[in-house]
Amino acid sequence: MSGFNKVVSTYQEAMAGLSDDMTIIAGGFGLCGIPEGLTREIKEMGVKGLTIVSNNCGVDDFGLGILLKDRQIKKMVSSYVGENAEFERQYLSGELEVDLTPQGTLAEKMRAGGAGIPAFYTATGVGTPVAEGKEVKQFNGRDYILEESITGDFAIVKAWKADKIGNLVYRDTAMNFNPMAATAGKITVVEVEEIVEVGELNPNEIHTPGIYVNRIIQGTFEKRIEKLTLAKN
Amino acid sequence: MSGFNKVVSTYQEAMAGLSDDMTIIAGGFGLCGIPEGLTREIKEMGVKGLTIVSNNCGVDDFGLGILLKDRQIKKMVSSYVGENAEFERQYLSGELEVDLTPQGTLAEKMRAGGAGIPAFYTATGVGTPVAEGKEVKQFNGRDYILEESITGDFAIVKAWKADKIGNLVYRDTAMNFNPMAATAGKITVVEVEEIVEVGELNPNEIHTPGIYVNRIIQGTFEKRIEKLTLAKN
Amino acid sequence: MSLNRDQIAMRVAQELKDGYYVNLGIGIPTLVANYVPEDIDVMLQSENGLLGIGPYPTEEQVDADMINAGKETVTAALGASIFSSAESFAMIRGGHVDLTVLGAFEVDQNGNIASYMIPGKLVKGMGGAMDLVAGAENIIVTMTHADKRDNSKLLESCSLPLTGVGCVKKIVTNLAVLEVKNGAFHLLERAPGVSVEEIQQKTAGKLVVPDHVPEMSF
Amino acid sequence: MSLNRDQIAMRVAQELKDGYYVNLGIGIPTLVANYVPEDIDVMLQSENGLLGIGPYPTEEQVDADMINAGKETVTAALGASIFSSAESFAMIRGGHVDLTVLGAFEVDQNGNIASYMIPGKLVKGMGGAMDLVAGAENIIVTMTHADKRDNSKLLESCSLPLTGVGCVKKIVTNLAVLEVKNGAFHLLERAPGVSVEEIQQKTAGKLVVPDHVPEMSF
Repeated sequence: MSGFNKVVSTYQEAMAGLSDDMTIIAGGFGLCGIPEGLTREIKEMGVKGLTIVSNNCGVDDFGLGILLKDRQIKKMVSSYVGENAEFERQYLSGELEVDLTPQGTLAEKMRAGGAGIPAFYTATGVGTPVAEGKEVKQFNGRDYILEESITGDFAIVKAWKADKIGNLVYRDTAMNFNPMAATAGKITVVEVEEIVEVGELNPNEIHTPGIYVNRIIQGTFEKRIEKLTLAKN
Repeated sequence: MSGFNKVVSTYQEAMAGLSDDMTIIAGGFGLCGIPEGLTREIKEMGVKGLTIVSNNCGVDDFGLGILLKDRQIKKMVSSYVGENAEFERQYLSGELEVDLTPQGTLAEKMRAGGAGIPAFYTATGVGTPVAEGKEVKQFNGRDYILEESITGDFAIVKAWKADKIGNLVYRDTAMNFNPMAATAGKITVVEVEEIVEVGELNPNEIHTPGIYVNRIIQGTFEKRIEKLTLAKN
Repeated sequence: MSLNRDQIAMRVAQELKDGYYVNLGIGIPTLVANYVPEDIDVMLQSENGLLGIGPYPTEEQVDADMINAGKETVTAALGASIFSSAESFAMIRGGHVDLTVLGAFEVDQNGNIASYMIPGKLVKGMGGAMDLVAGAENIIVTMTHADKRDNSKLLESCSLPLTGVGCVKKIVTNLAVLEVKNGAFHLLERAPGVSVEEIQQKTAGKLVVPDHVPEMSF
Repeated sequence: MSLNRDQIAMRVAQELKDGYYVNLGIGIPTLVANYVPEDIDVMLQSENGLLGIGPYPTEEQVDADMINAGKETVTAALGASIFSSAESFAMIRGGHVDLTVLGAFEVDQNGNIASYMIPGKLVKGMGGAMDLVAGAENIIVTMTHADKRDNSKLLESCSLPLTGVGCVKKIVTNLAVLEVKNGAFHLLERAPGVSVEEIQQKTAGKLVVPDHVPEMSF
């Protein structure tokens, strides 16, 4: 399966080809299931003018938040961005563009982008600021707005396990946006906790088929917890 | 979990409420992964004027084909229907309406129906008879047609395993249209090979979450093979 | 007497039915999980991809890969399933969730809700709220009846940017339970010791008051 | 000499590249799987929800739950994945399949293809063909160059209802390999012993013939 071996050994190889002004689709929800090392590599590359499509933007010193300090991000497409101070400063000063997108619409825009569906109708956001400038159409007597899909030059994804040909398995709620992100990048790069041999994953339990994946790298993860909540006893 | 126990013990209970002129969405591809017993029950109920949304229509004496003899089906929405003679007779004589729908569009129509998306654009069928009467819109310089989603009064689904609260696992290519059908019925009825206790299925390996499922019945399956092909020697 | 946050949650919990799939928003709605009646079962949906939220973890159980939509560490309940954000919102948008409980800044007599944005302040985003209010058949809003300066939050027409249009069916505040229909708030119950007059005074939108308004019972 | 079905498949197999994800239609395209060059690997996609089609099963391996899009019993290859029809066509429609090979009744010089319907005969349906031709960047059509009465199937304009518009890039027939571009068929190769004249005679659409037309090599 030589032509299908997608494993790379350095973060440089993993993100090779990323350049200024590109669009990156990122998996993750809060700090859960985020491609930590790929994000650090983007910081080290120093590319600027990025559009990042991600539900959140990390926190000040972790996750996508680390790309803010050097002003690498031109625009965020997110549903919720209220977790860091530098973000707030850049946003309020107009240095950072933010396209607030309802969470379900964002997930569907990524899925549609990967699935060759250029646009879909949804009731989400009808009559709200989200609907401004969008086409409205009635189906069965209810109004819906037209939302266009999203694709990226790169997708950065975090999975639990990958086999060498890119079949992916996620773990618990670290799945979140990762499966859709994986489908929506021209180049999809996956950072995983464990790379296994081809044949070790049960074909019925694969969450993302390898056809969507271009590069795989073995990562190391801090897995920072954003809000530790414990059972009372 | 009393309020979540969805197991019924007879096919009558499983299909209770089905009446003339309803729309049924059925899982299955060819004779693979079809809800055999639920289909037989529909035959025995004798309901007429049905619209059936299913990729295929079984064969003469098996699968959805058995609903043809007593003229229970008014209309089929399918991508390929060429497997039985009675179908052909009724279709050519005008007794049976057929809405031929590209296979991927059909799958997406079911998914969209279950996901609250009333319509989506696709390039599939542009410039062909499928596009007749449909809205055309350009995105990035390419034409796409608007396809509306499908929901049913009932969905009939075949799964491998279900727990008692309706979490489903499919086996091999018997998955096919079943996951989308499961989301698109007002009442979703699932016929399974094995019912297991709640907690036996790994939450990360569930294909269809129980929220979509209303009734579960333990079935018995013939699993007829349509085209037996064997390795040579 | 005006209800506290837990009492509001307790009253909302009375709306739960056995077998309900429920999405609870951040804040008071989350507290509802603590007051599910003992004789019924509900499954809690978390929009980041978990159906069947369990209790908070012990220190040994804590797992960074298992969080709820509020980004808190949680566990999975018995019978839980885990899925992608696209699948999660397919459930929500497709109307498969039986009940959604969420907070708001304002609601109005036409069922509109404003809950995500105060112009001039930082906009942090709507998260999943717009999808939830657009997708749910059955929405309960929890909030205080009026702000700290006694300005009503139950208005003729929302003044803030909307999260959703014509979607709120029921409101549980610190003072009352109300239904929203036919362009008015209909008073169903009052908090123990709270007068109809106080509710009238603190409701800016059109309020329909029946002859008898029972007190909530707990 | 005109190629037989297996020889057409052999010639198509030369178009495969190491690491390609390929969808093979029913008929001659299916035979391509038998001629994958030994030094490369490809993965075959079956639109009913299998990526990584393996060989036909032995009698012991036969499983009604494991079929291909032609409804034949198959096995799963090493590294296969299994998924729903919606996911399968997300792959196809989204352009993730590297190469699609399918048969046709007619193609024309503008890359249109007619492959699913002959008016007056029974319409059995397009199956996944319309999605495949709309979604693939890279489509090879296999067919005989002309029908049994020597009527060309490479036309100026398709006469039958279309499966897709402007999508065919390459054609491998029993007589030739042709590229479709700029409103014409461009002759790339001829079958061993077949003359350019015969190809010209059996091509009704506009045919561009270069000075030298090499014979196919196997």
